[in-house]
Amino acid sequence: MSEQWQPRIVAFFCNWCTYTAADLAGVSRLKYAANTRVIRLMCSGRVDPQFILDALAKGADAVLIGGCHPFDCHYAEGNYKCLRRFQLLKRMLKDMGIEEQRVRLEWISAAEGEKVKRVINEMTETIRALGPLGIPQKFAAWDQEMEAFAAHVEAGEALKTPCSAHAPQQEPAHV
Amino acid sequence: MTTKYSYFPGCSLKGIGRAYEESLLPVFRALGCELEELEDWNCCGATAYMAVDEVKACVLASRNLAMAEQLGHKELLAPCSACYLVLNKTKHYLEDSPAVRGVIQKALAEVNMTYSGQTPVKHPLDVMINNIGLDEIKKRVKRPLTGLKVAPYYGCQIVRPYATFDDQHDPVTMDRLLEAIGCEIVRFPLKTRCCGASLTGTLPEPGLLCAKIILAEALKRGADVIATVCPLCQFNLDGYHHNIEKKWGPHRIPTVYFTQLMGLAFGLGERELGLHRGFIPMKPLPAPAAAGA
Amino acid sequence: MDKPSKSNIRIGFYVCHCGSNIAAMVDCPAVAKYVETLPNVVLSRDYKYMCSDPGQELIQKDIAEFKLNRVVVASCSPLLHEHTFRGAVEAGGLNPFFFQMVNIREHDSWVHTDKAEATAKAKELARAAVLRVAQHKALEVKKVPIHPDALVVGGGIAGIHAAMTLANAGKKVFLVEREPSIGGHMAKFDKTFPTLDCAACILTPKMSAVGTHPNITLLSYSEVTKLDGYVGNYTVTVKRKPRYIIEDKCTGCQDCIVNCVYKEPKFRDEFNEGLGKRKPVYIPFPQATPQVVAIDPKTCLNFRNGELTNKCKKSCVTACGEKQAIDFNQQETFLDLKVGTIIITTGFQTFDAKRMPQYGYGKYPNVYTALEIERLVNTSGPTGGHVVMRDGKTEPKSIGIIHCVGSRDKKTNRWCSRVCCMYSMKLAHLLKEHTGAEVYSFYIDMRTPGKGYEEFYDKLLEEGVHFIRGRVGEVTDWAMSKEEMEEGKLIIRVEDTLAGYVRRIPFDMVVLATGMEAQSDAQDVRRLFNMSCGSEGFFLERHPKLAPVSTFTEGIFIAGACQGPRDIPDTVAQAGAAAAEALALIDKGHIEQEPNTAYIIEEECCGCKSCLPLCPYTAITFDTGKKKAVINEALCKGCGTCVAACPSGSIVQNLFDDDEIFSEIQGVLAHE
Amino acid sequence: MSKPKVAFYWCASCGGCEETVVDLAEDILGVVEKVDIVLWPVAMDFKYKDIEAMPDKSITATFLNGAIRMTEQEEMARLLRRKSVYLIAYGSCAHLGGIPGLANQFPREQILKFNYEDAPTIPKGEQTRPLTAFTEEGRTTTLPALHNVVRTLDQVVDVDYYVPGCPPTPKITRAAVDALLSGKLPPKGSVIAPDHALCDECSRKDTKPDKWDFVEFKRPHQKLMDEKCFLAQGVVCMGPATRAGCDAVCTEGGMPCTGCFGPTSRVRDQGAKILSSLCSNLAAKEEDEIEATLAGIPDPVGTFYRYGLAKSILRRKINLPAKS
Repeated sequence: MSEQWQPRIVAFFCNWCTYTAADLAGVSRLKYAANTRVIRLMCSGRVDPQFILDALAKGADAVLIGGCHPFDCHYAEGNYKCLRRFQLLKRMLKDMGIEEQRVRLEWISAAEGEKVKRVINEMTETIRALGPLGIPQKFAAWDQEMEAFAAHVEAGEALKTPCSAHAPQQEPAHV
Repeated sequence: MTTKYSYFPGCSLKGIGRAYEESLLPVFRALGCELEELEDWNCCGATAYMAVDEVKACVLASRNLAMAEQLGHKELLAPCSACYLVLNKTKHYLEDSPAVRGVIQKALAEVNMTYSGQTPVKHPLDVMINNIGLDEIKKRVKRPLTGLKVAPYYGCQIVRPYATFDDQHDPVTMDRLLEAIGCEIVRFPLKTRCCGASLTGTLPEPGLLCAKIILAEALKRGADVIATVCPLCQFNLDGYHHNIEKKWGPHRIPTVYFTQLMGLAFGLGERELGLHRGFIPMKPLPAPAAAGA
Repeated sequence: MDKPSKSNIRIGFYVCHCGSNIAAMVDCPAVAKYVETLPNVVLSRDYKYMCSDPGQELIQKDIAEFKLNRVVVASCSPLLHEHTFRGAVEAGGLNPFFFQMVNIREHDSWVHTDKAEATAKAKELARAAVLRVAQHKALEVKKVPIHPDALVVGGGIAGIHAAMTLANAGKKVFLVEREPSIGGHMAKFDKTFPTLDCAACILTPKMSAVGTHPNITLLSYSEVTKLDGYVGNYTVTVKRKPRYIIEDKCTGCQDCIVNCVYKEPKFRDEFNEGLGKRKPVYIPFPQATPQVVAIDPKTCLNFRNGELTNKCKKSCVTACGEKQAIDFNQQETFLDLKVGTIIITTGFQTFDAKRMPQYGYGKYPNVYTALEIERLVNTSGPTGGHVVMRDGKTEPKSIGIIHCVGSRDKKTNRWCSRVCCMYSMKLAHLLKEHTGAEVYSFYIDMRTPGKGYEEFYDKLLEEGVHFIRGRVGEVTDWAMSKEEMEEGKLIIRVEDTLAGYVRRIPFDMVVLATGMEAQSDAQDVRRLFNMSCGSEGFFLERHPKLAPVSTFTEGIFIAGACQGPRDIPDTVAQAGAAAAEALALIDKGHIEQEPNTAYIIEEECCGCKSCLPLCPYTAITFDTGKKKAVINEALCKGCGTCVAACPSGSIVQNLFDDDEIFSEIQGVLAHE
Repeated sequence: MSKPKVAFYWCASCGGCEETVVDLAEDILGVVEKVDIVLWPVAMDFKYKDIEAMPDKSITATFLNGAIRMTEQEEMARLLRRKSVYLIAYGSCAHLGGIPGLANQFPREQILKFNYEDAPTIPKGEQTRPLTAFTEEGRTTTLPALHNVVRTLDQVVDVDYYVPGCPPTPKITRAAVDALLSGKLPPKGSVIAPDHALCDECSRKDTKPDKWDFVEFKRPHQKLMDEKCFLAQGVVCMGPATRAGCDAVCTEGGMPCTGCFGPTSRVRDQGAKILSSLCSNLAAKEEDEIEATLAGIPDPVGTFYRYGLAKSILRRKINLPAKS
């Protein structure tokens, strides 16, 4: 694609509130950035931290979770469970070198179509400013050192030449 | 324990409204607050500037805001209604309009200044009611102004278009404040009606009519004095009696700053509070109820 | 790209144009063409209206012809048409859950402005569904029997009508009302627009019918405090507040009221909006249903601060005599009801006029709210229908009615309350009729859509009511000049936008046409019944057009002004609709439950108990013999919280299992 | 019929896995009788060229332990893969990256700099980096180079089976060998251990409460622990998220499980799952209270991915800090 880079945001929306709010935004013909892909779950409590990691690892630049406001969970307290996991996950992601703006949890009720628009627009802008996360590309870049080395082995010269000849490249500077 | 506020006097408080500053400073001192005047403040941007070029007016205001932020106290006090409004309006524009924000940031950058939007601009009424509290104020009262009938007059700019600390149509903070120092508040429906503003200087006839309406209604409702928060209101209501009398007969009622009344209640002297500067003098206060000794 | 199709999965994909709703912003043929290249897709079509009969038949025909075993439809929100398409897939001979829906209307074409971006998004969402549907399993819909009894919450005209409809169809109904009598706002009205029927004449027969209907259990002075269970099987806890009268023993003779130690009524009469007085023992209004008195512990001498003190002579008890209907020791009691369906008709409250201080309500005595005027013109009202001002004697000679008080205003309520124009005109007519005063009506726009409504407006114009178009700036007692006869009057300042200048008009009486807003405790009620509220605070319907009386909780319906401002005819129509929806459920005998429940794979569970406390429905228990957790699928509501939390991945949620969701993630992200 | 040929090799590991083979004790004799050991550098002397000379697929099974950290390890892994019918990732490091995998939180340069220059044990003035090649008398000796990323065996070559554990217990090793010798092999890619979590075989299981409501977390050294379930005492135990099969040796010995057997087959990311489980069961509902409780887990990566970082979904710190 020759155009400007577009952030890719995967969103997990609770069926009862945020998903419905996004429907409302549609019915109200609100306009917002086209960067979010929504995956519908029955409750923000269903958001397994694995989903968030998996989405990031598969190329999402950010993940948005939309749940019901405190006290308003359709299933009593699923949103609290989501919040607790989210808080530790956020810290862990920071330790893993992922900016905290890349995961966001918002309480959006079924009536808040406007908020869906605002949050998605805000997040798109934030991530656009932050730039790509690009984990799949990083995986590929990391594994280049192996491919380069495998080529040496294929040529049958790996252990016969000084290691400097087949030493892995210094890592490209990280952003 | 003193609380420090940044203080933006604006031109009025150094000129026609100097009685406001003269009463404001000692009253705040008595309440344990220190006002630190911005060094090298400039025009707030009101009136002429605002009328000709709003963005330039905001640039002027933002320089003051930037200085206040640099000074580092939590809040900036702007007693003059015009200053209060322009400074707040600028803050709103900074938050809401990326275009204006861009111009302002560029202008500030040229003089190596920045403003992040942190320091809120507060009106003395807001600070007294919401930061200091009526209980504290009551404690400082040495001479309650019992029996003094006051018409509370707020003018337009501290409640319009933004009504951050009081009701837009029926503000009551000054009522509560003056009640706390013993005054009797007359019900005054013209609290926020126009005082004539700068019309008195350019189109005197409608301007004076505005002032006269307020004076007449205050007299009709039996007020001894009109209390105001705005230098321009005070000027219009107090300064044109002569012209008003020529046209509509005498409408003699003093118009004073609420801080002057507070000063009196705190036991400060009339001269000290700039009360001698008004054209219509206040009548002597009703004799204080004979205290114990 | 080579199409790997190692499996025997055969997916049919359909993208809907929805007329131009989708097609205008998403290149549907391009989406269909792209999806054709995805794994396991054997057929990919675009079609004008997928939800239409031909659209559904197309799916069925293709299933047979192309041996499809999975179907994906990209169209509108699944909340709207998932059922429709599942039905079509089932009719085609497949398990209905071999279906996945893609929302490219509400979440795409309607909210984006760049066709290339919207099309790209549609492709990615479609790819996610295609990958997901390959993981789908056949599931069975569970049928749960429905308890035939119904509950109606709120005894206004909506609740009364809904309860009567259900009861007349032979269903047992519990009607819960928190006030001592049913009737709601309508009972306070004098006449109804535009026909000017007497409100009491049309309402009170319905009220007494409710009171005597063998199928209706009326629980007045009661509130719902707890809701358990699920559609078809709700358990409702109702708090019965002590009215200090044994309902069954009270005959409504009112001897107790006559003999109360307070010889004259002394306390604020709620029913008359405080314009009248009542005694501590009272009946709210003559036609109250049930015809049972109530004792207000806040004003009764026998109580202090609501506590029984026995300081009174108890003349009421003496007067009641052998009937022994008075019981000062009555306590709150709680009642558990089993019902299958619930209709919420909790109504509205009027805007508090004090929130607009510029209109002087509460400051100037002769500024009234419309509801006060309803009582004032009412023959059974506090003045017997004699319109006098607060001094109790002077008749107003001039009256100004201000429309849109609290309505259509960013600072208060943004919405139009729909009824104020009409009721303001009704009151203008009645006030003119009662007093002969000059009546002015200040409006922004005159809104009269309804049968006979515009004609009513014409009639008022002929009657000589003055209509001034302009939003009133203020009501003041500040008189500008003696010449204008302003002294001692209330002056309305308004910009007359048709004449083009600002006017000051003096009045004796000002009436504020306050708008309608959600009840102040609507949020509590919403939580209690697991509903949603719109941003304006009214209960949210499932769909504004297609499911206007349903909520997001199955088996709970809403009707009347609790859902939004509306007049009596619309309220009654809606109450009938809600009753019909409930009847449809009850008569079906069972409901089909979405099979999105979770289950634990026994041999995989290690018994760590992490999931046990997470279930709000106590659906997860610990089998102490096997030392493993078990999910009772009948209790599970399918939130999936335990699934996400199971540390060994041993809980599976039907319809939302890990593989399905991971495929969806893969699908929205896989690069082309 | 000749005896099946078996190879043992170690890569980035501590040597503990080799100990386990020895720990089979008298059983090892039985094993040795039934097989030909063709490579076992820790115990016997074989040369690289001997292996290279063998025909492809001539080794029945290679048990390879250790993560792949260096070029030499990678080359051996590739060579043994070629020569073996079954390649078995033996122990946590080969299976999940193990403790060496934690190095994936740092750039290679930072690790080298610390170890050879900044470590407090290195006297000032004696900082030196190992040469990668050394020539003397016309002969060049080379050292293998360090990769930037620590990898599991299966991130480098195709792996047939996994024997988990740090180290694998004798019991689980014997089970793997028996399966191999008997030919009763599970499907390719299997982890040769039960597919449920550890709690099932932990003797503390019965002391689990029905409700957790965690209000604080303590690390093992911060608390005197009794015989109850560690989680019930607020100490993070990876047991619920870790495969069983070790006979709960750690929890029996008074230490909480640290997760060396890795997750069950149904879990893609062991750390995310235990995080989800623990956090879901906090008592707090307000953000700051939640934060306060979670402060008891100061290093979630080190706690939840002690063995599994290289195998986790993210594999490695994504945006490594710029060189300091």
